[in-house]
Amino acid sequence: MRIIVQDAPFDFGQEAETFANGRHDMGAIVTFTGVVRDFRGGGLNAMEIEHYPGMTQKALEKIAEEARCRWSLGDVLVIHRYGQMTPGEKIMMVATAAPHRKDAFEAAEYLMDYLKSRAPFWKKEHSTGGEAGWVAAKDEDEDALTRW
Amino acid sequence: MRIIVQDAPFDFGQEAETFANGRHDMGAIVTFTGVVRDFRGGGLNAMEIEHYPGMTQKALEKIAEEARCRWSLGDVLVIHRYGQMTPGEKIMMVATAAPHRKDAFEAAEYLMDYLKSRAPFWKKEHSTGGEAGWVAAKDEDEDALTRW
Amino acid sequence: MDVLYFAWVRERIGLPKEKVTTDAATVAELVAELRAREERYDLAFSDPAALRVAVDQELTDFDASIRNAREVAFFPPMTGG
Amino acid sequence: MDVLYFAWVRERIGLPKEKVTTDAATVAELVAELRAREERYDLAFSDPAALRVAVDQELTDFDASIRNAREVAFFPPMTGG
Repeated sequence: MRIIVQDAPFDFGQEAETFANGRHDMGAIVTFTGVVRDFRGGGLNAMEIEHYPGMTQKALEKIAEEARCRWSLGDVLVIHRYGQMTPGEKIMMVATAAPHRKDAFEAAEYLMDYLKSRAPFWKKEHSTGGEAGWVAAKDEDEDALTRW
Repeated sequence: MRIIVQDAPFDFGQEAETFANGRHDMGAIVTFTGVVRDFRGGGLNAMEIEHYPGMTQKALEKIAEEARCRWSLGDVLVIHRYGQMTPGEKIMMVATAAPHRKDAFEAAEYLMDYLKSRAPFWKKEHSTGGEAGWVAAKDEDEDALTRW
Repeated sequence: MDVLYFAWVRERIGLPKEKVTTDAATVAELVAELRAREERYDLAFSDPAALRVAVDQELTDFDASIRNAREVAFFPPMTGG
Repeated sequence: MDVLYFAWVRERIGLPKEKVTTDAATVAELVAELRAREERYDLAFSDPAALRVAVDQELTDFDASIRNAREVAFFPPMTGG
């Protein structure tokens, strides 16, 4: 299990490849990657992510441990960045390895649902016009937790 | 959309990286990779995959097109190998890109469920002891289709 | 028309593909004709519920018409992914 | 104890962290004390339903005890991922 919180970009392809390699007992690997999305038609200059340094790593570890309790998993990877990013940059990724695809998919979705609303990250959007605003949490993200 | 059927190995990390890059309008990328799994405690020498050359590409395209109709997707990738593989080798991958994570996850699971039971591939396991047997389709794989 | 066999159907019948001239109107009629030929066919088709069929490379069922079909393929349930 | 503020809570109060000496027994009592201090605190805490709290880096709620707490953090609902 690797949980990484960093401001530097990460190499998605390399991380996915490394995670997927050399496991002869895991038949299913799922990855999710979140990308900074531009506003419809452009206009996003940068995405800024603030986090709570003392708490972030622990919160992510707790979520990943919970996933390992609920599903039969061989391995879990979580990478989440903070700081300034531009459209197209990768914000974060999770990866799960399991003997069966159902476990790998469900665990990855669980990690994402909890990471969205229970890990201490906050997004701020900076528009090309110079305005900036904190991204509001969505009711649907809170609702997503009720399925687990 | 790329649908690839080949006997050669594919570079998962490179394919994932290429798929995920340069899309400023897609916030969510999901990949699934299937790996040849050894029998519990070893004993699998090789996995052989037979397919129906005239039909395979068309069947995969149809499944991918159906996914694009059902979910809001920016892109879909399917790579599936045939021929001889050893434990740890990657058999196939799918990738989906969508504005939102729910679409990317659901579409990837849909692709996998249909690809398992509706694309003309057949797996044969060759044990280290020299025995060989066709992998039987699982009822749960057929049942998985009923949720869509 | 071409008749194709895959996986253990191919192994039981002993060939991957053959030309068949038939008046059969449906897949089921073709199966009946093939079963009457030889024991290896009879054996391969003994449990139709364990088989799948594609006519001209589209999955279908045993009631399907094969009039004007160019290619009929028989195989066990698929196990891709 | 250390009191931390994140995202727009930090911006409204105007600082990320401060030392607070308090007899408050719960998060809610601490919030009442802070609101009574100055308008910027009152404004930042005006809608408690829009806020989340962590005591010693564990998510909790406004009824939670802060006796012996070393660190209390206030922030809006999280938006990771």
